[in-house]
Amino acid sequence: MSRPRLPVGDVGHLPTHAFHNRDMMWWGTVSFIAIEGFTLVLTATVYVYLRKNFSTWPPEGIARPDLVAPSVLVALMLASLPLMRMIDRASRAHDLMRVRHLLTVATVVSLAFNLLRIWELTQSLNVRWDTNAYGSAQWLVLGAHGTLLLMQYVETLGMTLIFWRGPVEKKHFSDASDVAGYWFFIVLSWLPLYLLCFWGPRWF
Amino acid sequence: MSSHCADGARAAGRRLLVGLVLALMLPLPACDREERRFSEAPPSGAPSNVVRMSTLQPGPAMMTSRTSNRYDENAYAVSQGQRLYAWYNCAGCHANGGGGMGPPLMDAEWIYGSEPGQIFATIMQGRPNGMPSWAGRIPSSQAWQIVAYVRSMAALTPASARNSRADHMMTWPESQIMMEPKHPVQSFTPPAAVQP
Amino acid sequence: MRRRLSAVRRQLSALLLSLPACRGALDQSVLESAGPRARAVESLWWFALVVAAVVYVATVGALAWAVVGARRRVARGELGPPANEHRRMTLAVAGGTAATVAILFTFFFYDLSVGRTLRPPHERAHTLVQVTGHQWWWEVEYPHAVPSNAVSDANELHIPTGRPVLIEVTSRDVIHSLWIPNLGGKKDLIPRYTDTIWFQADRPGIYRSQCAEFCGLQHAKMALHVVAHEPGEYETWLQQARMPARAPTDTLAARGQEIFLSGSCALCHTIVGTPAGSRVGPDLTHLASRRTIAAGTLPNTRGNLAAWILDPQRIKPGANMPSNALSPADLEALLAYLQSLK
Amino acid sequence: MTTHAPAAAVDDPQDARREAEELALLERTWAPARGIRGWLTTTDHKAIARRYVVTTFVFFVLAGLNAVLMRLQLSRPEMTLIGPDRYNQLFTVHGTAMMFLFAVPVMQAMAIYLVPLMVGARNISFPRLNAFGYWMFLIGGVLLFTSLYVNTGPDAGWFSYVPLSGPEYSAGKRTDVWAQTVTFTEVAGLVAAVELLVTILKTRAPGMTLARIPLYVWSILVTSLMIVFAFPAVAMASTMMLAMDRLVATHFFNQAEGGDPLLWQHLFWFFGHPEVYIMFIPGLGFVSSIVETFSRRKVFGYPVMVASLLVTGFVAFGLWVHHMFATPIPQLGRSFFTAASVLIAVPTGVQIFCWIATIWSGRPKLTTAMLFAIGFIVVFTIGGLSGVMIASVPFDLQVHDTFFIVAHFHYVILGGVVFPFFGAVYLWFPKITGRLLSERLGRWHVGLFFAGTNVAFFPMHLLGLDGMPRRIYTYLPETGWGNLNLLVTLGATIIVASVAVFIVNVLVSLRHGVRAGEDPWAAATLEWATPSPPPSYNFRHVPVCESRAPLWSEDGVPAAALPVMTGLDAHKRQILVTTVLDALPDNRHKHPEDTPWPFWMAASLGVTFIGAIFSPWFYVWGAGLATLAFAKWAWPTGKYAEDLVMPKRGPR
Repeated sequence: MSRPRLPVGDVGHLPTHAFHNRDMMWWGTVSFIAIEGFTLVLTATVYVYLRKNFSTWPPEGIARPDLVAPSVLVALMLASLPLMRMIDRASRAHDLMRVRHLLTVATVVSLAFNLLRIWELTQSLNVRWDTNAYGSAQWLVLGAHGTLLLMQYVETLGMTLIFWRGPVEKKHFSDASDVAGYWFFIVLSWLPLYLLCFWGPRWF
Repeated sequence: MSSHCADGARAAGRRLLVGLVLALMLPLPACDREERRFSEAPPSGAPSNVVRMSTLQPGPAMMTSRTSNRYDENAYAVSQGQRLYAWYNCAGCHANGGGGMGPPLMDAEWIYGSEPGQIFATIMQGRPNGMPSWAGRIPSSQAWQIVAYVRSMAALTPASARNSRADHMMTWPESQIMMEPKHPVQSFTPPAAVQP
Repeated sequence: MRRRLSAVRRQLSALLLSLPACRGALDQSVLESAGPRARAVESLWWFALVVAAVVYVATVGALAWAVVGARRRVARGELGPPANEHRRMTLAVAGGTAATVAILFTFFFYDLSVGRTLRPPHERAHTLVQVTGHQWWWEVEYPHAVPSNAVSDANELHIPTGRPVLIEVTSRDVIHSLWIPNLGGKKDLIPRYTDTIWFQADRPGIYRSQCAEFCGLQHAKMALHVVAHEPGEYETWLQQARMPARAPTDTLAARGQEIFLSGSCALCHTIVGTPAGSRVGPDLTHLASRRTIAAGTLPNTRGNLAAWILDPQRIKPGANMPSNALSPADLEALLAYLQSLK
Repeated sequence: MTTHAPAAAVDDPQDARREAEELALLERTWAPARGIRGWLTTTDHKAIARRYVVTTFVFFVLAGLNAVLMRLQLSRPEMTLIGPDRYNQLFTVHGTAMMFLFAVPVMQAMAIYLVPLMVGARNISFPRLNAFGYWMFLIGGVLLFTSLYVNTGPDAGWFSYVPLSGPEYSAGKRTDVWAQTVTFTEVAGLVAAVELLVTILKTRAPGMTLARIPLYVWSILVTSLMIVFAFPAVAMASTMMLAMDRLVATHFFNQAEGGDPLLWQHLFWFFGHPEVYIMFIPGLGFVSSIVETFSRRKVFGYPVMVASLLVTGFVAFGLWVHHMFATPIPQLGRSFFTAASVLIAVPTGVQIFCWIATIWSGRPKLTTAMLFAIGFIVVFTIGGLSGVMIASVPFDLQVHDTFFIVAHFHYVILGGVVFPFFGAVYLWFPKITGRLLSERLGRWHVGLFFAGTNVAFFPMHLLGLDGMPRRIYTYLPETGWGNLNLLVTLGATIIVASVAVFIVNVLVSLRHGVRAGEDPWAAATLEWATPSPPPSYNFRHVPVCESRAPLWSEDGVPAAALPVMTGLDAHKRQILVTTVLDALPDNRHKHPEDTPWPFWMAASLGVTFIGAIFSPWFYVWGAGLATLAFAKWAWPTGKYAEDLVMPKRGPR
């Protein structure tokens, strides 16, 4: 049994790409942000939960984490946000050269994020993951967010290479705009975690 | 289908097959590691009773007796050894490997030798300056489990059969600290009963 | 209403228990409560069961009625929906939902009232016992202001009837769970956490309990027998339990004691009154007075004890007691000694 | 869109040649390559879903065989068929496989097949991610069962409580296998949830507003949202905490250094409880589809049904502590969790009432699928009622961790997952294969399965009340549990027989089943508006949805014609993206080509996570490998480039 089809419209005139919530990829990115963001919330919950097993935080005999590198990282992150606004605008203007150059800068900045994160883990925390639960909690939060930093680097690098080597289609501009959106998530999600991991040991 | 495609398919098939075979072989070494032998005779081979205090020896070179301990590769035996190590209060003198009244067991220095047979002999016969003889006290199968655990502390047994840590406070041998903390780490005591 | 409910309960209980396997030789059942705590839960259970049965019959009945009715309608050749269908369906669904909510609220408040009766008796007079879980046996201690009067026992929990017993629980290794079905309640034994549970036995008896949280290889053979005595009898038992072990009276038992102390036994077990004082395995001071060995696995007979000492791994594979290669003469002597430990 | 233009129907005979040409073109554009290369590279949601369903079913059978072995060991007291070491592995793998390798994935696999068709899309939203998810799942499942067969099966129970599963008390690599199996399956589950979510939100047929989404698709939407928030908890707890405790000596669960074993329980059950609803909410969706199709009318109370799904999905996150009533947690909290656990019965009850009302006012046909749906109500209600009972703290403390609980959750899972799944197979098998399953064998299947389920699991209630704890490998004869256990074992064999009948039915019907045609049941939803099995491009034209039952003109009456929209380029892979709320056509998304790189990506992550059982360095090497695979995956090939801004640069 096959019923006749009755054409009621034509979609041939519709564009082949769109930005933000009109774009399918954007929804995928948002879904992954929900997953990753919730994972970060959970790491912070674990951190606070383990805190209650200690009378002092950090426990006696362990120095508080250093603030210099982490604060530099946060400052750099905040400073990078205007860059992301620019990438988003240039993408929506389909400005190939501008997106290409801004992405190149972003790749370098993202690399700096990752180097600073490695510095934080090895030099600023003053504790190993296997020293005690305090150390494990610190490494958990920084490690989970660090994994995202690494993914962000790979993503930004890849997008930059595409914009240099081609082929670039119009839809890649919405991908570049998604890179910028994801970047906002990485930076904004780090702010509370930064306060938790580096100021927390001073405040509670 | 063009021959090119068929070739590609064959190549992909071969790759898949090789991968599959490798994947199937991967767990094979698991057999020894995961076996749980609850009652059996201890590892074969007479323990070397001779403790050589000097490297000089008369005559042609003598074979050193090397007793292998199949418990070394058996995760269950190592973990039972760990349990017995605590129960028989080995930690009373050796701490959790870091040493105290007795010598540390986590490092590479062995006064009476690090071969399984030698450690077995050390446990069973006792040694001067405090190490008691446990012969007749500890059944030999348990002694072999302790041997496996003691050797695992010094990283002399396969890593895959060792556990990462026990549920007690940490002890650190100098050599295993990969990253020096800037400040000395002190132990921490959790509240005895966390909640009513 | 109450009486009718209890009559229903009795009949249902008889029905359930008449099923072939519901009656074991052991007292280990939620449905044979022997104390106030278990009784409160048991009545909650019967209430819930009756309500659930009614709800279930109503639901499945409605389903059957719907199927049969609709098929009859179709068979009669009525192609359209029933008259007033929308209003009737709305009413039915709304009514069903309202009934569900009402029933659930009733259940919830009944549950809360039962929950209140389970408050621990900290202020009231009670007996305090400490239970510690081990892989795979129970350490039971009766603390006393005078330390030498404290009693340590294993795999048997002696309690007086008619007064609440407060149990402090913890574990030495992994998580276990204490659950005495006939007396009610369950509490996880978590290492380094101390928690309490209480119950009360109304009648003397032996209630069996088994570890209720998976704890490794021998989780299945980790039973605890709760022995409820009349209060006077309990005091007698306690006095007896406080005594150190009897010195061996004959040469065979004396030889057995020597074997015990010089061999591997003393490395793990305590016998008060002898140099054996290790707390790794169960305290054996009054081993011969216990009903079972190996944590409720075997009746405490001479033959079972011999089998257990020689090859525990055959009886309880993975247990932490090692095999002991004893000569027949030595075994004879050791058994004589152990069996003298009343 | 509501008024049809008086255009000529496309199916006029004079257009037959044009139609054939267009179909051939579409086929060329969308069909996967042939042979093993096609097998590795395809991104067709139907091809992937088919193998996904078959794979999950194989794991179901293997895990079921574990259960049969366990039942043989328990059939008599003090049996010595299987020792404790083996038994612990069997029940742990049984539980882990049924939860992580069957119940959730089979529902997602069915959804991967059905959702794009039901919303009228050409493919799933992220097809490469979809392929990747399947391979991850496959690696995880093969890892678990291979480990079991070489005596490395996890043995700490499917919820792996620390400290038993920690480094000190779980020697060897068994628990690490468990943790990484969870990693693989959670990654697979999460990516499937994302694809389905975006498919439902962005690629619905024009006109399929929120109020016209089929109930089954709603159930998948709710489930996918729940997965997004539930799975991270267990993925983090197992991969980043338990595995790390065991691998690099972190102290999350080591109390001597400030860790806490209760933390594991909180994290696990924060996932584990919603997991129950994640499993059976798609089952509720299946039942809605079956009841609608075979009662010949739309399900009564659509808004209430949708609201019930949403409420269930939301409240499900407030119940996890009722798995922990026996632990030291504050008294007050328990009442809250009791209240939530009791309340969640309401939305499920409402749905059952609505189905009964639907059947009552419809013209029910008792096909095998319908019998499974009825069986679902009859069996699942028992699980639901015992679920309300154990929401009570005092009662739960009497039966927690006993066979009463085992009975309860098997009633819920077999009732809520397996019954609807089998029903769904009978409903959609003709769509998937083009042939109908045998109704005669189907009756045997449903009858035996119903009998087996009740004979196997009802006596367990009594065993639990009689004091039998779960997870014991043997019991003493004096306990008197022997006869009921024998009965349970008998029930298990009946279930085996029914599953055997089902397998025979599938194998026979694949060859000799009655040909189905496009719409054998005269059903209501869009998947029936395309040939069976559907072509690689799903629909020749984008269907337009004008009501909740787009293929019915009124309840149970097939519509005369199907409105469609033309204009997607047949030369290119394009799918129509619509707006989230009203499903208005918005843009034509460029759909990716087939590629083997998701497979290689999964393979490199397979090396990473399996290697990480032994050494943390595999995370470093594996990340490198995975990055390379991902680069190849994401790199544009320039094939079918759309609106090219800059061509590919030649070699310099």
